[in-house]
Amino acid sequence: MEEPGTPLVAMSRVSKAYGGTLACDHVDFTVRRGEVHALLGENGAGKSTLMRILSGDVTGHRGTVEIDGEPVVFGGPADAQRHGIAMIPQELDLVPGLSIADNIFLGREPHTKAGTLARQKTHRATRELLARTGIALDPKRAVGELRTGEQQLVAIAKALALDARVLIMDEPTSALTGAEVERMAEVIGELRDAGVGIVYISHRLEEIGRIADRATVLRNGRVAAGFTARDLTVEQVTEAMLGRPVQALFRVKHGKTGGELLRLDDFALRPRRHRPGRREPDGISLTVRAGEIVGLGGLLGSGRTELLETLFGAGTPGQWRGRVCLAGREIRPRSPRHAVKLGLALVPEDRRIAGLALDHSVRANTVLSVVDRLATAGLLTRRRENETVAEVLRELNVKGALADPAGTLSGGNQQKIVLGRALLTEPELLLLDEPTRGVDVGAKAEIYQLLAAAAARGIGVLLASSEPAELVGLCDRVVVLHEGRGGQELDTHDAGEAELLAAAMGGAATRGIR
Amino acid sequence: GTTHENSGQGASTSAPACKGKDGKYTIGVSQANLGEPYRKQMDDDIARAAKQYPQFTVEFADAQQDNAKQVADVENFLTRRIDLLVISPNEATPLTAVVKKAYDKGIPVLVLDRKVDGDAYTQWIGADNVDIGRQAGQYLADEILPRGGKIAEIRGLAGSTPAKERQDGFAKGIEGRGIDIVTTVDADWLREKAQQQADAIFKAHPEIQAVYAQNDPMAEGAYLAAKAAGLDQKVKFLGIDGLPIPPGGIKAVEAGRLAATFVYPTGGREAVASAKSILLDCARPPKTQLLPTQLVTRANAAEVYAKANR
Amino acid sequence: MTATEFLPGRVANALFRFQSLFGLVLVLAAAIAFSPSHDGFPDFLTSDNLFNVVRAISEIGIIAVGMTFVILIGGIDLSVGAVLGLAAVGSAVLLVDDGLGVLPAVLVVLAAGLVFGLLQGIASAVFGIQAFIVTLAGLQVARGLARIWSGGQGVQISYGDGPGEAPVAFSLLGERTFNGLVPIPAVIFAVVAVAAIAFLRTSAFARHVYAIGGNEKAARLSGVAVTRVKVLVYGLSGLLAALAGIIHAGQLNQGSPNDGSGYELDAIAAVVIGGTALSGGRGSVSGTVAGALLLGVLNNILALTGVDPNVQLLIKGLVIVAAAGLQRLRPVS
Amino acid sequence: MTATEFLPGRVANALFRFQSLFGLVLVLAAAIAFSPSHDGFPDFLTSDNLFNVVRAISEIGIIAVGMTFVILIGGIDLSVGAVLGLAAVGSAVLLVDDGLGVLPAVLVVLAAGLVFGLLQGIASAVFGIQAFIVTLAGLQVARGLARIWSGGQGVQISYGDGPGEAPVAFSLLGERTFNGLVPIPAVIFAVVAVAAIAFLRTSAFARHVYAIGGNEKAARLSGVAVTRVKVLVYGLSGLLAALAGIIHAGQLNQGSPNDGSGYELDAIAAVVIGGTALSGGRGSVSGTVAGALLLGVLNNILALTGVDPNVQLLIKGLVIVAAAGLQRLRPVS
Ligand SMILES: Nc1ncnc2c1ncn2[C@@H]1O[C@H](COP(=O)(O)OP(=O)(O)OP(=O)(O)O)[C@@H](O)[C@H]1O
Ligand SMILES: Nc1ncnc2c1ncn2[C@@H]1O[C@H](COP(=O)(O)OP(=O)(O)OP(=O)(O)O)[C@@H](O)[C@H]1O
Ligand SMILES: [Mg+2]
Ligand SMILES: [Mg+2]
Repeated sequence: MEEPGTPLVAMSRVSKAYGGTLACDHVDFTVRRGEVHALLGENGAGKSTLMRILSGDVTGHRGTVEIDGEPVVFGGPADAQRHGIAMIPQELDLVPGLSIADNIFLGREPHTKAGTLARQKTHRATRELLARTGIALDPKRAVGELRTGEQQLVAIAKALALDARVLIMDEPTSALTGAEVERMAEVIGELRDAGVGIVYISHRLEEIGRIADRATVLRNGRVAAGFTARDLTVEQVTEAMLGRPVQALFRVKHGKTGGELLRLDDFALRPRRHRPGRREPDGISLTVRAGEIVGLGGLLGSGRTELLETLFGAGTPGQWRGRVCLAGREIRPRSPRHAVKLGLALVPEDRRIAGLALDHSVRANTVLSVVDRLATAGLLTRRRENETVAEVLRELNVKGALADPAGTLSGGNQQKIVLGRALLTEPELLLLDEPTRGVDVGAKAEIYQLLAAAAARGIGVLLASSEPAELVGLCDRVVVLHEGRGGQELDTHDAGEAELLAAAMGGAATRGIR
Repeated sequence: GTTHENSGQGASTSAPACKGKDGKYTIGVSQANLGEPYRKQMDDDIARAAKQYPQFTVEFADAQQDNAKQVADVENFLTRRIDLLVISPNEATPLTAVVKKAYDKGIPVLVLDRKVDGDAYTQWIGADNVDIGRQAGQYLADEILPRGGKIAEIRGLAGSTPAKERQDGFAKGIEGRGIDIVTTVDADWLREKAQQQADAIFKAHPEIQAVYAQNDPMAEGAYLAAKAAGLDQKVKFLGIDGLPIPPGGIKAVEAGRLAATFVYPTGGREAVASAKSILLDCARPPKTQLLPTQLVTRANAAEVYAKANR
Repeated sequence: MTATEFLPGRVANALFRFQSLFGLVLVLAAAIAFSPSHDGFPDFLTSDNLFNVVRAISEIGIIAVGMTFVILIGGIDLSVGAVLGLAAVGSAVLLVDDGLGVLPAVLVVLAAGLVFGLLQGIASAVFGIQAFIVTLAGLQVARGLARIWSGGQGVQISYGDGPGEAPVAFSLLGERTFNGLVPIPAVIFAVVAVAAIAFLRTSAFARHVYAIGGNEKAARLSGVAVTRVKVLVYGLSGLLAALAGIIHAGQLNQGSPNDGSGYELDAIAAVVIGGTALSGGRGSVSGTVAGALLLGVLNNILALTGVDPNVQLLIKGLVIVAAAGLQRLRPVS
Repeated sequence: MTATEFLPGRVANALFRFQSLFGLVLVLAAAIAFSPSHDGFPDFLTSDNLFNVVRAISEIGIIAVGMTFVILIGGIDLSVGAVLGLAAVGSAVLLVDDGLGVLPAVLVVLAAGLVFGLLQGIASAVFGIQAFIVTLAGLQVARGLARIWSGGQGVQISYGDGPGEAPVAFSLLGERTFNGLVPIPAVIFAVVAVAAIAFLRTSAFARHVYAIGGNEKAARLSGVAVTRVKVLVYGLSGLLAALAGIIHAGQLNQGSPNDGSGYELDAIAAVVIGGTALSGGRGSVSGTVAGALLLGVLNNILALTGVDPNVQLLIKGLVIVAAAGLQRLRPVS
């Protein structure tokens, strides 16, 4: 499949600086027709920046970009799209208020002869596009009500709609579970055969070998290595990414756990007002012991997030059924504040929507949960604050200064801040929703160690994840949810990813994937 | 309010103020607001009258209906050491202190239209709102509804002094004449508001025979509403102010839209005249100069208008 | 974050439109109940009165339509009331003093309003100055211009074909039509509203408006000309304010520089009561029309019943909050 | 997305504080340059005049401090001007008609303002009605109450210890202090401002305020009592508006129900010129103070140079936009 002639895209000696940081530093990068080129690197390596330059989103860079050997300069995304370049941005940028169809054709709305919008046409086209990505959704539904995973598929459909010659996918699978990833791989295959050049960014290294033809690794904005993806091992890439090998990504499970901390008996929520697109808990039983890490598995939309949100007092208001006990006492958090008082902490699913004030400093974001405690007579001293935060940054080994706006940190480091803030409240029970979404393998390893340490300190952890490897590698037990109901429970000492996927699918197969 | 043993009195015997015929003088005019035609007219009258005296330069300030701003306006005039202050207070009490301050500094102060408390000013020039209200009432009772009847009253801005005085006076005027005010609404002196209010009035009380509006713009607004309701011939409209300008009440009476209006003189010309006698002639004008009002009907409208613009 | 972010778009919108209508229905019911009546028939329901209501709101309504667009993109326009005054003065001066014909005069005034709006749009969209402050300043500028242009006094419009008289055609704006029933301003308002509703439903431009209000970055990444759309929207708002000003002049037979003050707040109230979120991205002109009608009916019935003016203020305030409260399902700005 | 989103916080903030000062410095320079002068000394710089400036802005300034908190949480409070009027009336009535002592009267009025604010806070934070509309209605309600309470007329305050006379102590608010140099209102404003600055810098509550403005959902999930904080902030705004109203009454020896109208817009302008983003989460009281001073100096110099009042409107509008333009680096709401 090596093909002579000029490559489809040739970026040479591209550099981009943000203030002090060199996001990209003399990067050479090419994409050929009909190939999938994986772009790898730790958080903050410059992957997104490089691709946002190619897609016209970021400007003011140095170096040259050539399409079919023709040098081009893009004023904005529209320019790039005219040259057949489409990008699925990392932070899914969709308009919540608009329908799926409107989102997909935003900026390029098909007209009738009368000059009005051609509804039927767009809806038909939308259905076809969604079908290609493997979901069936009503084109008229508002995107805001979709699950993050579904939104990701819509974003993919939106990119497909451009019939691009170059398709850039920035962590398209970060919110998808096994099944959807499979489907994605097929779509990518079709596109590749159609001669499209694809750039594929992901932190799920195990996908790479299956999906990509070539891989380029960035480190600190520079090209660190190139592989042909076929003969690529996770260890190799990891080492290339981090500059050092990662020993033991996952934790060793000692199995020593304390007494029962959290217990759900046939727990269900009757929402006061039904929120479409929500899969509220509907009969879930599980337990978490002190010092134990319990995973929540399941397909897209199986109700993991809702369970965690509800337990934390942040879910849909409504009636509780069944029992929820913390350390033997029955609890019913009225609000997140109440939940925190009870000794719970939540790391929400979408750090940009629910986790951080992006243009506030790392300091402000980190101490937020404990300013009350730090204060004496309601007043804080900067010193007290700085010491606290500095300690967190040190422990979690965050790359970023106290005063940097959180928005300028890389995904992994942002995630660590949210986690650090949760740990500051010294919770008994830690609720984690997709804690490593978009986090690089190095940071992942560190986060896993943090969680292991937390567990070792006797904290109970309930962790929802869409990444089978994570569930199996990190958790003592995994509870698989289907449509808000507690399903099978797997002991990860003997069960592996295969069983997990089977359990999830099996449960779904009986009811059909929604 | 408090009456001051006015220390300023001596000072204001125009000793420092008067530099005689060949002096140069800056006159500061502090106007309560420029939103009401009447007050804009006052400024214009002053400006026009002052043209005759090359010695005078007049500067205007607009307090935008804000007592505090008007205090600041006067303070600023003091900073700039004006030779004479003409002020038409937004309200009496709030301006009293600062006017006294100016007066005590030896600056002659001419207070127009609305008095300040006490007597720390050189001269007050104005008409009597209560009296005008009373005259309006009497005219209505005598000429328009001699056998009594039902009317509506449209008030100016609630909480403003003239609105109250013109209401009280009117009440006196119609006392015991069998005239029944079936409804009273506020229209903030504005034609647009009056039109909308009157729309509703004519609906709720089609039997109404006359409308007393506390100023001409509101009377005109009510007239437009009546016209829309086809009642413009049946209902009679009374206004107040009678400004001698095209959009003013006199023209409206001449055109037959209003039955009558009552000239509420701005005192602009008189103020300049007093300024002349104080500054140029070193004379000492009387403490108060009460301006006569005048009834304007279709009969005399044209001539009143001409006279006012002569 | 509130529940409705999760209602399917159509249902939600239907529900909202119902909501804003709901408030209107309540107020209407109250109006009929409390209206004084002659020979058993409530004054409120007489055709004359109903047309008074719509005439009274047509100016606010027309402004509110433009305001809806502005608020949909997450902006705000405080200058509309002053622009109305400026346009009223402009029409009067051009017709009377400068002796222009009706059509040229109207076109000049509309153009002026458009340009004024575009300039504000440029200041806020291109130079990134907060719309609130830009249009607050715009308010003062327009007011100042109006006073200077008019010489500070209202410019009286008398009709005829002599010098200093306006063409009789213009007086139509003060008249009623359809055998003396419907006031012309109401007709114009209806036309504007219907056009805007259709436009918002069917045009691509409207999609861009919603997109900018919903997620500006996403709109930009999708190739929407964000800046241009914003500028045009402010232009539209200025244009409609000018149109309302022309009607205002026709209604009152004069252009007075101080007219229209405070209209911006009524217009915004109508938009919000109509269920448009000040945070942008969600809302409809139909809701705004309902909101404007609600305000009009409220003013009318309070005047009909002759409640004490000060008490009227209280009642109005509380009703407005209550009406807006019916919108609480939608995202809070 | 704007450049500074990515400047390190400290640098950015320093820069911003500099910015808002920058505008002030420019206007000051202009003031000195254009000021008329007597015997070679610019009138603007005379101590008397400078004190007039600070006194003139004290009330707006105090209101603007509260407004800063409200805007930091992403809200807005349009009722402050009317609450000022209500408080002025209240002080006058309680002192004169009800013959209360100064302290009780002041406390009652402050409490009333606080409660009024809290109620608005509850309506917007608890019931999720948009703050703009809640406080717009609040404006009307406060105005109505003021007119009813005052009987529709300004209530005059005369001093003495007879019946119907207010304790002389209250007249202090009209006085100057520090051997006749500094006006008391300015002193009060200074105290309020300094306290607020310190509070915003050092209190845990302030951290919550910023967090809510920055990302409300994140704040809630971090255990911040979002609703309570919001309600309290509106309460604070009402309290400070009442304080300004008391001063207002003392300054003018009268409580007029119509006073303070439009003050809310001046206050908001001061806050925005001071570099606080209407979108919330970023800003400072020090900036607001600078903004208020800028407006005060601008008004003063325009008056001193005796520019035509209508032209003044134009100039003010343009300067305000320009001053706000100096803030364009910060995130645009
Ligand atoms: N808008 C911005 N302003 C300032 N710095 C930025 C900006 N965007 C990115 N950076 C910095 O540039 C570097 C590269 O960021 P980029 O998002 O490209 O990394 P990435 O490889 O995509 O990381 P991740 O895997 O977490 O997505 C990081 O140090 C980041 O902090
Ligand atoms: N952008 C968003 N804004 C607000 N809420 C969202 C958003 N995306 C998803 N949600 C809500 O979060 C809930 C969980 O969605 P999510 O994407 O977590 O599904 P999932 O994690 O793939 O499946 P699961 O329910 O098992 O977590 C959904 O009910 C949805 O309503
Ligand atoms: Mg990235
Ligand atoms: Mg989830």
